[in-house]
Amino acid sequence: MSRQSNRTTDSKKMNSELFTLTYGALVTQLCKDYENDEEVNKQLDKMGYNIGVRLIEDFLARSNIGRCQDFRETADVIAKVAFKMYLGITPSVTNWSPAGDEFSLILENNPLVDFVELPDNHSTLIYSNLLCGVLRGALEMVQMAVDVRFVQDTLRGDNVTEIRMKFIKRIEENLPAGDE
Amino acid sequence: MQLRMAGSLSELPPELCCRPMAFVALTGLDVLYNAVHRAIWDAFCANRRADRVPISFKVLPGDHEYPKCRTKRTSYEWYIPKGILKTGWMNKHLNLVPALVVLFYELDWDDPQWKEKQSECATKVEIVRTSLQGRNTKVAVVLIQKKTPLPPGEDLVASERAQALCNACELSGKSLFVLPHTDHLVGYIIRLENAFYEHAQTYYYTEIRRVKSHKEFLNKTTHQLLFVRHQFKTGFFSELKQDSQNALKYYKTAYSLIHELRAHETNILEIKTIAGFINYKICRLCFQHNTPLDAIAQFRKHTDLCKKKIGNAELAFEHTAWMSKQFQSFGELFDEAIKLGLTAIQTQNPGFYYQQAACYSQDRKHLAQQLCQPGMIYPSPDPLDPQTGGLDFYGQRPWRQGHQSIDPPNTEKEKTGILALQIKEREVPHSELIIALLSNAVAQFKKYKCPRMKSHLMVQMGEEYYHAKDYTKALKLLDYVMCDYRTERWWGLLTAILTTALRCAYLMASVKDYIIYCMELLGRASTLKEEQKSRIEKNLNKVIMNEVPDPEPQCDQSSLNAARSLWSDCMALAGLNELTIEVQDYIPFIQCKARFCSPSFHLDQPIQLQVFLRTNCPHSVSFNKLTVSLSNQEYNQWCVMESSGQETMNLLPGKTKCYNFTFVAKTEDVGKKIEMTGVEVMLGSDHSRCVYLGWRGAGGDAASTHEALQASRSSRRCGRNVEMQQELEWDSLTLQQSTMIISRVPKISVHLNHQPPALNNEIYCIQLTVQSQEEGVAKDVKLTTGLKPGQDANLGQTTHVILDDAKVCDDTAPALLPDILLGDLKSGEKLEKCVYVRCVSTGPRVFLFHVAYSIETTVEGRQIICKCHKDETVTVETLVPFEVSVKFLSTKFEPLDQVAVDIPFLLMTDILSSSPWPLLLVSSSLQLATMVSNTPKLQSQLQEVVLQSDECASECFCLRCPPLTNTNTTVATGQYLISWKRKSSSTDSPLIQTTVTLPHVILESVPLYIHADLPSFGRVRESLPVRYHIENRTTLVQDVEMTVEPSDAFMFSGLKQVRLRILPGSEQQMLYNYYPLMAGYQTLPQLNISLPRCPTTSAHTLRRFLPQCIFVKPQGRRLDDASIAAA
Amino acid sequence: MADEAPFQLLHYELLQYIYKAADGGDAEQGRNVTKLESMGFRVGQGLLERLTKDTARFKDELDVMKFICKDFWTCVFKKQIDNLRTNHQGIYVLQDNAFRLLAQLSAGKQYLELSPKYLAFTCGLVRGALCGLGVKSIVTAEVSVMPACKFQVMIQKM
Amino acid sequence: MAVCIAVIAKENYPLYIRSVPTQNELKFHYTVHTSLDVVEEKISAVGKSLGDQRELYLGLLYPTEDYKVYGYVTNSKVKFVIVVDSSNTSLRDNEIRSMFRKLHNSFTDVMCNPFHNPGDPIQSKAFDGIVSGMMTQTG
Repeated sequence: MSRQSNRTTDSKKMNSELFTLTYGALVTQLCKDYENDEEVNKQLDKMGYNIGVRLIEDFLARSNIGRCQDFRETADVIAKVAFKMYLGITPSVTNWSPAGDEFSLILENNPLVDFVELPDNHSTLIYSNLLCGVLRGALEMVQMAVDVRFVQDTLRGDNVTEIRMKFIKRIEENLPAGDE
Repeated sequence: MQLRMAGSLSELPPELCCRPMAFVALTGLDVLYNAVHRAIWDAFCANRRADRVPISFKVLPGDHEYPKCRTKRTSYEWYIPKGILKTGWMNKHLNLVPALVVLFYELDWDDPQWKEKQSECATKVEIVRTSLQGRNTKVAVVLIQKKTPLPPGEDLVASERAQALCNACELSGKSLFVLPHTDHLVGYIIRLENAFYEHAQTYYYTEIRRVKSHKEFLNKTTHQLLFVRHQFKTGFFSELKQDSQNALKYYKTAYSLIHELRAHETNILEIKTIAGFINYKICRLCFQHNTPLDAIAQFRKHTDLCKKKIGNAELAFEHTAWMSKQFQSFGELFDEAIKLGLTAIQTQNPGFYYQQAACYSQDRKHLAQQLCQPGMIYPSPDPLDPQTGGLDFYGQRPWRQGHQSIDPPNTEKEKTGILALQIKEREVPHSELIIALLSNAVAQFKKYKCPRMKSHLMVQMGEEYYHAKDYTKALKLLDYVMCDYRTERWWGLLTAILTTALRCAYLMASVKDYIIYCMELLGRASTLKEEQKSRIEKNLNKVIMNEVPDPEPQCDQSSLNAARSLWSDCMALAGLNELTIEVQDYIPFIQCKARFCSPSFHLDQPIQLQVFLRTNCPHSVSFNKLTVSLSNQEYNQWCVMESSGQETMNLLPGKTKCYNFTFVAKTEDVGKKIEMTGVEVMLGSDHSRCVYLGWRGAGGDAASTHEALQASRSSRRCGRNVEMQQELEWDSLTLQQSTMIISRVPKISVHLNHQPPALNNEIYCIQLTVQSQEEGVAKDVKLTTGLKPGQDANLGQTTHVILDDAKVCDDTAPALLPDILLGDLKSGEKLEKCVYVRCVSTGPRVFLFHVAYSIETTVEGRQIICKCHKDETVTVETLVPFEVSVKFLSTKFEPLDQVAVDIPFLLMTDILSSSPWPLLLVSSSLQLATMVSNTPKLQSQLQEVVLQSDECASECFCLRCPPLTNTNTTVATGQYLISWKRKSSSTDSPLIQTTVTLPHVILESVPLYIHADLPSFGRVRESLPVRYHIENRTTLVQDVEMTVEPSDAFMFSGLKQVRLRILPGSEQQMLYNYYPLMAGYQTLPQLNISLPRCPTTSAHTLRRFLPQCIFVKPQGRRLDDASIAAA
Repeated sequence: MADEAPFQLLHYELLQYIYKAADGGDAEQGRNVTKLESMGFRVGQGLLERLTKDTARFKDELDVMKFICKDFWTCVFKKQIDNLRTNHQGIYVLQDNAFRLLAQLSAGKQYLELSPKYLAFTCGLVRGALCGLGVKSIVTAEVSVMPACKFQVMIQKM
Repeated sequence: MAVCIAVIAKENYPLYIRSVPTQNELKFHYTVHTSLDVVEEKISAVGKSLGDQRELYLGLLYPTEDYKVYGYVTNSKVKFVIVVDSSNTSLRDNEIRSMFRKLHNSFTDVMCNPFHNPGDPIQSKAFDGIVSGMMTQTG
């Protein structure tokens, strides 16, 4: 008998769920292992960073995108290409600082938190903090030091999720990349 | 009669429930005194099985008065019916008004007084006829005759007289029967009754027609009641006619008609009652027709239509009683049908109807409690006693019969009537009814595998018993279901049941039950609110303090006082103030988990055991004693903890307490398991009441395993929030119910010193050093050493072990030396032994060195003697020390495949060492069998030779094989003996003799032995004398032809060709003078020899022993030297 | 294919994290494997719940295993199990000839002893999914030649 | 429409029970619990009987005088039970189905919440929301 018929399995979609769930398992494991949320957030950021520095290779390889001219272009690439490619969403880029060195990514929906409901005893947990790490790591590989942090999170009742990115400086080629 | 009417308006009358059968009256039978008649009667009544026609017979006197038939009214003008169905009607047609009256009369055709008898019979018929005035009832006559009749037509007298009789009695021929009273009575009877049945059917047929005929006179406005009545009657008659199909049809129309009636306060009861009747009939018939779904559908419709028809609110209980009855009787019909072969299913079985019936009965009870105030006086005259004697119509109020108009009846009468009914209702044993229905339902649900439904109903039964104040029964049921809900983890339900149970326990002052229920209601499974819990806890403490607890809320006041006195009694009761409760299978308010701190302890370690206790109830719990019992009771004394003096041990809510016990194992328990058999916590004290809570094994309870499983998967953080952390820790605490006692760790070192591999046959020395690190003296140290048991069996034969002091290590030595006493070892003392092993075969072996001793130590201040032992094993490979190879060579060092008799040859031996260690070859020797040495004395050429590994030692012996008497071609050479030892081994260590048997050789005899004497070298241009010896080895004279071939390396002088004769055994010599011409290795001129006498032997074989070439030195001149150099 | 990369990297980070946590003795290693396994278990449960939301109820154990080999595997690794064998006594062997999570490990002996790390999570996934379908089991995995991989499922009768 | 909605664990203990506050909660607990008899029976029927017994929706479990009880089982053997007032005749079978679907979807999300421990009682605002929606909205 063939069950295939009555099962609709969109492998791509499932995969994203696999990712989401695995990430969930990671976060809860960290929550078990660490004393408080702050440490968990740190750890998430660190892991994100490690992923970022590797992911950028894959990214540059698959999206043949050259050097960005300025931070604005970078922002667009991140939002329109990178997020689309890896999370299947396209956050909007807003709230540019007058100096043009700081902007926000607004995520209407964040696949990482699809099913998550935070228990009350995790008030200070930044569940998706991995993303910050990823962005930081990836950009560092293209000689951009940035500061990334969550300023709004639907998980904590805000009606959107907002990631704030601030450009710090260009990294000279010869500098060793990152702390890892 | 009276009671049935009043007590149970909801009851279904028997005349409704029975199966209607044609009613036939038999007259003229004297069943008392007339044996013949009696026999006939019996034949009618006896075994009326399904195969007999459905008739109910009655014997009536000939002059019986049948119910008068009212004069038929010609018109229904002005006629207002007083009710739907008369109470008497059904009974009348079942038992009073026959369909057929049969007159029995004894008369034979040839009776002498025929005339008289005929007229007498006619008058009897007449009497019956008159009393049935106006009815359609038929009359038949049966003549009881002594003679067997002739076949019809033959007896002319008979037929003629029969005709006459019919005329006399105005009977049709069909109604006259003859019953010959002979031996085949039953046969005749059956034929008769079939005939009667036909008559009956026609009768009921006409009845139906009659009733129908009224229809045209009726009008919709005033006669709705009659429509119903008539439909019912036709239905009923059809049943009597056994025409169930039509009966069903009529009943159905009747049913729909009755719901068209305008229902109001005064007639609603009547409508419901009749509706109930008709519904009953319909359902019954549907089941009978095997259409259960129709039955169910009809019943649903019925209940849906009626459940809102409550009628007088003050008598609401009546309605529920009625509803209950409806469900019950349907359940019974259903059940009956199943007994007759219908198959029911889980979701559609009688149980549901019994359950619903019970439900309505419960409502009835509650309504009764609300509506029927106690202490009212029963009114007189009794309004429920209809002066008219009996009730005319079903479902009417006795005090206002036939009152059909909408306008309200006499309010005063109404009041008293209602009051009377209410008072009567109070006398009804509601609980009994409910319980009976419930237990019916339980039986059904059991049958249709609905365990949960069953438990639910049992709970209801329990509660009902509680209301009926039968607490023992109540608890029996509740206890039974409790564990179901516990194992299925339905805490809400469990708590509900426990609460009821607790009330029972309180009301019957059953201390143990009371405590048990309290414990669980305080436990973590209980869903009670905090304040309820703290109330219960207070009560529990009171009971433990041997005081009377406060009553449970919602206990009915009436029984409280009784309870109080019961309690004070049992508190006063001295003695049985001690009770033990096995709490494991509950979810008690104290949790217990115990564990040994390790799955095994060494004998000299104190055994540590922890008991964790925890409570979830609102206030702290104090207890006075904690004991753990173990599989070996001797240890129990160490596992007791008692509160010292005043202050008790106590548990704070939500906090885990850990109690530690330690004790020392007994020496004899080494290798044994110690198991916890139980843990006990004692609440209260001797001077109040002692309650022992007992856990089997290492604790845990009905819920703990599941909790542990959940905890193991939980993602909750350890260490974040203290309260939660405790929780988690508790749940993930694992029990360790048993521990192993293992022997003390030895404090000695066993070192082995040896040089592997062992060499085959050598006496291999393993040096054993035992040193004690004990503080005390290691007493009677024993060594067991040798081949480790359990290896390849034949290793046992090929391994021999001795200890140093023993001398020889021959094949008698065993493979394993057990329990060699080595005395005592002081602290730090060292002991050395050499174990010698001789391995006769090669390959790996495991050797065991087992050193055992006993020592005194103190654990926890207790002196104990521990046996310790240390095992060392070592695997030793055994190799052959060297390979010996032997070859035979000619004196010219050419390899020989055979040796010639009496001609010297060389034996060369090579000893190739394969030992990693240098070997000392002390000596070697030959033991010759047939051979003899060619040299005066053989002595070893390799004495004291040291062979490094892979080195080879060779020696060479010159031998000769003397001529043999026997003529076998191969001969044994002999043996080669090598005595050797390791270079490293001490001088006094014994030598090892290795004997190599030398190979046999093939022997040949040669006819002629030719050999030559010549100098070891020649010199160019100097003469070189060569003397050839030719020996004749044959027994014949031999002619020998010799020629010397010319060679350009030599010139020579002497006979170039010669022919000579040699006598047997003698020798000839030929001298030649060779003159070398060139230097270097030169082939000598070839000597050709032939023996004409024995042509087989070729020149070649004869030439074998001659040298072929010789080294020629150049001349000793300078320029010649140069020339040589040049050359 | 879209979001394969992040998962691969995340999984890799998972390993790094768990194993960096403590490079203790074998006991420690064992505990780490268990940790990974139980994380996989949880994920497997979740996935299964979603995956079987619209499917008919399962007929029997074999039906369940087929599902794991086809649908479940396809959804997680975008390929079916290449070979399913059973002894009909509750032991099943699922073979994946090109196991995705081993893909980034280059072949060669020196990586073989690393493979337990890389398989623990997936063993958990499978066990979780099976448990979700009411089949209690023990799942182990072994690699003979990269990147082929055998998962052995031992059903535990209750 | 629904007067009581329950989620029952594979091992048949309640993970979630909500009933309309107006009526006696305990009674619903019993109703749901007893309905499990039928659920079990229907589940065990799979494979035995021919025809497609394998739908997740189990249909009407049994009618009582005043309630209709419907059942549904997920492939992970978690059961959903919905109790409806039998007076509520307007309710069609496919409406019940869609209620169960909603419930199942929401339940699946709960199962995927990393902070939820499968087998523990369901504590989820989202799920609560769905359930209350079904209990208030008039069908």
